[in-house]
Formats: sequence, C-alpha cells, structure tokens
Amino acid sequence: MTGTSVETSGHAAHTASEMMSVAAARALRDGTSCFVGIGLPSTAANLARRGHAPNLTLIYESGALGARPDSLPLSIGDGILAETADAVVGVPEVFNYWLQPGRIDVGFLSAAQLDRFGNINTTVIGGDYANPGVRLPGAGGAPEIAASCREVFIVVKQSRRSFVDKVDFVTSVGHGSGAGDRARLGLPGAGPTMVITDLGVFRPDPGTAELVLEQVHPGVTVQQVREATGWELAVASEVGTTTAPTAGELTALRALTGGPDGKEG
Amino acid sequence: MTGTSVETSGHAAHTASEMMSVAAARALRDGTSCFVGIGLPSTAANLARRGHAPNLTLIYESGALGARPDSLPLSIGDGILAETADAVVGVPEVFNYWLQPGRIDVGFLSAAQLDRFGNINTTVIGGDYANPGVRLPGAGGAPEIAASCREVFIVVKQSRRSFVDKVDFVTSVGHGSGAGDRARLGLPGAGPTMVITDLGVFRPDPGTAELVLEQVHPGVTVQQVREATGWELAVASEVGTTTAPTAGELTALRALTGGPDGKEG
Amino acid sequence: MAEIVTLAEAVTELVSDGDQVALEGFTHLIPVAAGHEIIRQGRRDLTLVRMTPDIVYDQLIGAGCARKLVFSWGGNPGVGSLHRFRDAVQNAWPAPLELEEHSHAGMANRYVAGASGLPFAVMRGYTGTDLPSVTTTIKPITCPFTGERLTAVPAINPDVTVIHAQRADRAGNVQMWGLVGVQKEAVLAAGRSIVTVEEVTDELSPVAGQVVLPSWAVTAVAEVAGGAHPSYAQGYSDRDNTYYQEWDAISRDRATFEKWLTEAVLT
Amino acid sequence: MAEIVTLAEAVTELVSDGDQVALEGFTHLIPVAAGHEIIRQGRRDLTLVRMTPDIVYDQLIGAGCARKLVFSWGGNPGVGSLHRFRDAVQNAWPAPLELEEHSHAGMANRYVAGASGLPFAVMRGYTGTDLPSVTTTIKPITCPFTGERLTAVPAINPDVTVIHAQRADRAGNVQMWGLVGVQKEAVLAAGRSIVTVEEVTDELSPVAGQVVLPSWAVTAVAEVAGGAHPSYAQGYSDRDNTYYQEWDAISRDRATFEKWLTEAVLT
Repeated sequence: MTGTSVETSGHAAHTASEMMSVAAARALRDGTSCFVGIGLPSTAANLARRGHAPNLTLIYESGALGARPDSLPLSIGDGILAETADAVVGVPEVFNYWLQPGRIDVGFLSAAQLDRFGNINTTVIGGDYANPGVRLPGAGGAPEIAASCREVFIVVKQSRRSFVDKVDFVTSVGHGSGAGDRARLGLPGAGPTMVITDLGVFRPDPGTAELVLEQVHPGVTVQQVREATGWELAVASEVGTTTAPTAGELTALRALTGGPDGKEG
Repeated sequence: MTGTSVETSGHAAHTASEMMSVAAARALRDGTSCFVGIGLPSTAANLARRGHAPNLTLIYESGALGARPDSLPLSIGDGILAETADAVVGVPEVFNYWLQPGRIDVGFLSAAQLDRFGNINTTVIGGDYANPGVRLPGAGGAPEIAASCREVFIVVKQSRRSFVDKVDFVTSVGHGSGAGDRARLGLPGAGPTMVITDLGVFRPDPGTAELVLEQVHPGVTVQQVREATGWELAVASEVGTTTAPTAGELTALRALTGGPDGKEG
Repeated sequence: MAEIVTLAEAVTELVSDGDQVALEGFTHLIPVAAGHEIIRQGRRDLTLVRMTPDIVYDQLIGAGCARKLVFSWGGNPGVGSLHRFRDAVQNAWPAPLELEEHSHAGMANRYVAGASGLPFAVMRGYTGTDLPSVTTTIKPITCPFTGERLTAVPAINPDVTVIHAQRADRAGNVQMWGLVGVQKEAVLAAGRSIVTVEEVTDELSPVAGQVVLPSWAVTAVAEVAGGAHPSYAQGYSDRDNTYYQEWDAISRDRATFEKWLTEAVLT
Repeated sequence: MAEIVTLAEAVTELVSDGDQVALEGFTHLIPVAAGHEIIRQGRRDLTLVRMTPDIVYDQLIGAGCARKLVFSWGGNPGVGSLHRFRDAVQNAWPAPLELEEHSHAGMANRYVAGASGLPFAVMRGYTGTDLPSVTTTIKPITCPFTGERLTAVPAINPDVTVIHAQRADRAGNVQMWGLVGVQKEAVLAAGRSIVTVEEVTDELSPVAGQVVLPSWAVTAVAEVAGGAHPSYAQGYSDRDNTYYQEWDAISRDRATFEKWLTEAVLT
C-alpha cells in the first residue's frame, strides 16, 4: 500500500496507511481478546501484540484461538495461525462457543462502506441486490462479530466512496439508525466504539451514536477529513492530533508488512 | 454372573448367561455399526467383534467410534476404548453427528423392564414417578438409541419381573402400543427387531409388533419361557432351538469375562 | 485469566450454598477430590447437575449437600445402582431430592446451548417416552422451514462447573485428552469454573485428541494429583474398579456410609 | 466403507449435473484438484455451496459449471475480489448466477444442522442486517422456554461434499489436522462424499489436533498429492501466495481467463 509520506518532528517518515495501522493497534488494550476480521484489522492486531499488548488474545474465524504468528498472515487461515495458537477449533465452534456468547472483548472489522452510525457494507454497492453495480465479497463473520463482541473497532481507508451517508446494504449493524437502536434490536455488544481511518479517529456521540471526529492524524486537517466524508461530519469541540508513529512502532510494523509498501493482513 | 450349567452333546457346558451373550453376539452382522448400550450389550458386542464379526464398528456413548478393546471394558468409559478407537469425539458429537442422523445400523440395549411391544423401562418400578418403589438409574443414551438406530437388539435376563405386560415407565420406545406406532410417532429407525434373553430369542410379529418366541436355548422348554413372561406369550408355530455355544465361542467369551462367573460390560 | 489456587480456596471462593453446580466427567476424569472438598466445606442446597452422576454424587447426596439433581443416568457404572441416590429418592434420606431427568442426548444438548449462549437447543428425542410427562424442561418445537415437529430443551448454565483435567500450564491454560465427555461445554456454559489437574507444568506439549481450554475461559485451576480417583486420568492413572465394586457395600447402609464419610472425607 | 479410487472415477460416479455440491475448505486444505476435475468433466447446473468460495469457485463459475452459489464470503483471501464471480453476478457471464447469501455463522450452523440430521439450526444472527430481506433461508424462531426471539437457518445437505485431507489409510479412514474448518460437518451433512488426500498410508499415526473421519462415513477417497494447491496442506505444503496474487490478473479479463482455463485445466 502506498500513500503520501508524512514527516513529523522527532518521528520517522510514515505513510497514511502506516499511521492508520499504528493508531488502530494502539486502540487494543493488553490482556483483552480480539476477534480479528479479514483485511486491515489483522495488521493492526498483530502490531499491537508485538508492541504494547503482548497478552492480546487473537481469535481468527478460521479456528485459531490465541494465535501468535511471527509474521503477518496473508489470509485469516494461514498455517502459522494454527501452529502458534493456544487452541485450534472447528469453524462452527468458533462462532457458537466463542463468539456468540459474548466472550470476546473486541471485534476488529474493516468495511467497504461505512455510514455515520458505523453500519458496515461489504455486500453490494450501487444498483440493487439482484443487479448490483459492484458485487463485494459479502458478510463473512462480520454480522455476528459486530453483534456479539463487547465492543467493535473499525479500521477503514477513508474517502467519499467509503464514508457514505447511508450504506447501500447493511451487512453488519453498527448503531443502526441511531442511539438505542442496538438495544431495541437486542444486540448484546456495545457496537462500534471507535473508527480508525487513514485520516483520523472517530467515536460515536454518546447521545446520538453518530460518529464524531475526535482526532486527526499528523499533517491532516479537519477540512480534509470533511472532504473525505459523505455526510455532514460532526467534529468534536476539541480535535486532538494523533501521536505520530514512533520509530519502534514503524520498525515493528514494517517487519510485519515487509516495508511501507508491504502487504496487509 | 452365575446360572445353571447346561451340557449339550458335542458342546462344552455353559451357563444360561453365557448362552444369552453368545446368542446376542451372533445377531450382530460383520461390517455393520453398533451403538453399544451400557450393561450386557457390551459383552455381546465385544464377543461378536472377536469372533464372526471382526469388522463390527463399536460405538460407545462416551465418544469412542470404532473401539477395539482387547479386554472387556468394565464401564462404557474405560480408557481402553479411547486408546483403540478409530476416532474419539465429545459426547455431544456422538449423539448429534453420529446417532441422531440415523447412521448407526444397530442399537444394542438392555432393560430393567421390557414389555410385549419391546418398550424399555430403566427409570422407576412400582409406586409412581415421584414416590417410586425402586428408583433405577434412568435413561442414559437409550431413548435416542432406540429411536434413531436402523434397528434395535435388546438383551435382558428374563423373569416375570423383567418381562412385564406393560412397563411402569416408558424410558425408551420399542413398538409403542403396537404396529404402526413408531411411524405415527415419527421415529426413524425400525425399533426392536430381536430380543435375546437367557431363555430364548424373540422377534416382533410383522402384523402386530408384539414379541413372539421364535427360539429357545438348549435345555429350555417353551413352558419355562411362558412362566418367565408376564403376559400371555405368543409363540411361533415352529420354535427353533438355539445352537449351543461352540467351544470357540465359549473360550472367547470367557477370555473376555474372566470365566463363567466373570464380569459383564 | 485463570488463577492457580488450592482446591480448598477454589471451593471456598467459587461454590456457595444454593448454587447450581456441575461436576462433569464421563467415567474418565471425574472431579472426585473437588466433590469431597465441597462435602468437607459443608455446602448445602446445591442443585447438582451431571449427565452421569456416579459415586461422587452418591457421596454428595448422602452427605446432605444436594437439594436437586439434574441428570440423565445415575448409577455405579459396571456395578449397579447408587444406594444413597436411591435412599434420597425413595426415602428422602438425609433430605428430599428433587429430580429433573433427561436423556444423555438431552443433557448434552442443554450444555451445548449453554456454551453457545442460546436459551435452548433443538434435537430429535424423547418422542413417545414418558419423560416429557415428568420433566417440564422438554417441549415441542416446529421447524420454521419444513413444519416438522422436534424437541426443544433449555440451556444449562451452571453457577459453577468443576472438572478434572490432566494438565494446566502456569498461565492457567488447561489440557485434557482421552474421553473428553461434555466437559468443555460444561465449563463454557458456566458462570465460573474450577479445574483440578494432575499437574501444573511449564509447557503443554501437544497430545493427539487434546482439548485445550484457554486460561481466559477458566476461573480457577488447582493442582490435585489423583483428583479423579477412583476414576482415572488417561496417561496418569488407571480406573480403580475395586473401589467402584466396594462402594456398593459401603453405600447400601446408612451407618456404614456415615462411618465411611467421617473417616474418608471429613477427617 | 470408503472406496479408494482415482479422482476422475470419483467425480464421474459421484458428481452429476444439477447436483448441490460443496467443496469445502477454510483457506487450508481446499480441494482445488477436485474442482478442476469437475470442470474437466464438464458438469453443469451445479449449486455450489461453500462458506468461503475463493479461486477454485471463481474457476468453476467462470467455466460455466454453476447455476447457483450458496455462500458467506466470496473473495480472493488477502488479495481482493473474485472477478469471475463478479462478472457472473454483475453481467451474467458465462451464465446467470443465483445467490443464496448468509454469514459465516449462519453457514456453519447450516452445516451443523445437516450433519446432525436436523432440518434447521438456531443461532443469534442477522438481526438488523439487510440479509434477511434478500435471503429467504433466514427466519425468526421463538424460544419455547424464555420467549426470546432468535434466528433459524435451514440445514444444508449437499448431494455431494468434496474435501481435501492430509492422509487416509488403506481402509479409507481419513485424517486431517491444522485448521479443519467445517469439513467434518460438510461431509457428514452430505449424501455422498469425496476426499482427496495427500497420501494413502498404512497407518494413521495420531497427530495433535487431528480430525478423523471413519471410513464408513466417507464414500470415496482419492490420492492426489498437492490436490489443495495453491492452498496448502499443513505438514505437506505451504500456501502459494503468489498464485493467489497472480489470479487477480488472470481472472480480470474473460479472454485471459479462458486461455488459462484451456491451458491449465482442460489440456
């Protein structure tokens, strides 16, 4: 993945993608368990485990509980996951015994489209379901990860195409149509509590459940974030600036991905 | 277990219990699969596997699929079962994936009480359920074994106490209240097709589903069987005599049980 | 993450009067030492849950710990009946024992539902038997796709599940193998769990047929070598068949039982 | 008892036009060689079932074998989208592709129900999503004990399930390990099954994490070393990540795809 390189005083140059992965990794607390969705989340979760959260338990839908890969898996079913896991179980067991009862602290997901309430679309864009403009891969484990984990973090590259007012298809529920909707639907987890993009960090407003820009990454302006958002963006009264990746974080990330243009999980 | 010793010309002396185990073992066809209930059936099933049915697949509710114990297990959960099995699975899987879909050819059960339609009681005798005369161990795996196996063999020591007109409690359904009842209840398997006791062998009448005496064991008279039956016994027009245990069968049985007074599975 | 404690500490902290307690084990790996500790600590009014209540449940019932038994087969495997269980049901001695009786398939599915965070499980079972007439936790359910009638049983979610396993590592990850029964489901269905193990080791080297319970799914681990006796722990001990046979005589008589209880458990 | 045959024989005998066919594998142990044999034998109108249709399903769809896809995630893992799948859905090329779309949890439970001889499974899922509005095989169900509303999905019972495993013995017992996915359930849910294996051996020495399918639960076993390539077989081969990346370019264009099909599969 490429991106504009950013240089911040006292920190090594990094790409916007790297900032996103580092910010996402930092969100994971040590000693918690994380259900790692396919795509960007795997990079961030593995970075966290190699940095500040060595006791982060990684759970992959392929059946690896407590995986400790020493390199970044290209897919969620790489052999390194089974070889290093505390326990390997079948796919039905992952979903029924481990995810469904609400045992997992954080569900870590990506999205093709995300809306202002953190609802996720990975199914179809444009047209209608039967005749879509673009057919995406589909749901995978995400609907139940989004429903059952104690909270959900979403990591996604931000643009007007991905940050839309209303998703074309609700594959996985964030906060539905607003505050109280998850409770009304009987969804057990708290839903998305943080969205991390290549531009900044968003959290749902406690009153409305709408995503609010709380942090911009170094070198990014609030205006840039507004322009990359497909709705009238709510912005916190005080927008912080994300601490740039440290040299240690960047080294660890690049060791995982093979460099600033490396692969993603 | 002790019993009157029977001598038949050309055959070694054997007890009635040994005749029962041998007759029960002979009922099992090679190459089939048998869900082995607790008690007498385990002796017979293991004898069959060591004799005429080396490719009999023994399935124990404890999770051993294809167990090949080299000595008779005292319980259905002995270590020898797991050590010699083709596959060891959890108890829910035995019932859900292997028994319930009707994969098993023969369910091999015992009974405390058995009635004329092959219904089994292993719950309570006398009194009522809340205040029973005798509290028995209960159902175990038997209700679903009796329902789901392609057919059921029952092995039981016969007396007026065990062979009753109507069981005090239906723990496991045989032919219910008669022919057609299993179909009406939607039970997938054929139900009891053979009952083997220490006195003879019974099969359900194809018209009524009532048990009919078809064979007496060597030295047993039809009258003796009638006297040990708690209902007016139907008797086949031609009652055969069971072939006495061969020397080979007895040797194999005694090697399993430790002699004519040995243990049972 | 599981704490590594003594068995006495685990029972003191995690088992309370009135709790629903499952001590699971299917012939193999029965948590007998933990049952004795519950007797020693004098717990009362327990709802005891187990597919195959055997000797240790006979002992808990005879010692007056239980108010209710949820089960599917209560016997002395390979020997015969449980006399303390019988005496409680037939004569309310030492206390009445309420029964909630299922089949093995029903109990196994109740644990599966409990482990899965579901309120009930669907199965084919009980049809035509007298069990639904005496057990209220068996109900019909209709398939919304085919209209077929099946059976529903409610989840079991014990307050605390107790099991015995071969090993744990120092982080509290638990490893068991051989006949693993319904123990994983019983632990995952429970609010709290106690695992006694033959030994706590530095590493859990992989074993074929192993079930591993990660530390974060377990509440407490206690090292109790031989904690399954007279049951066995594959790779560590053999089943003490003589004990099972001798239990028949000990348990037939109330006085003999009470003498045994005093000498073998309480002192 | 499973027969040991060639892959071509197994496909000829066991896979027919119009069948519902599940080639299962979760990144690991994907039965790619069997998929190519199905293409070579020109099967048509198949309903293809799989949780994670990836490259081999893209190939089957592009080759015109499929009428319908039952799935939960259709992509090129770690790379991106499946272009033949997209082309079929967006442009009906080479034929229209009907979709029956679920989540992983839903598909896994559908296989579990199928393996269990039940017409449906109960789960918590799909609530609030748009999937129930486009998929008719998702329905509400009410717990008969608590009144709680849950979700029901119908069993999947493929006509034939195809999987790849590490080993079989000469009696046809199958052994696999590593990430074992939903393959056991997919085989047990099916009317018939084909298992390709890396090797047929005299003995199946136990391996930690193994799943064993007894011979009597399998229809046919075929030895196909490397039969999972570009996927991997733990203990035998590594994932060919380059192939997955190269597939993106090959599959984007119809002509390039057809050239590949002719050269790599049909000749």
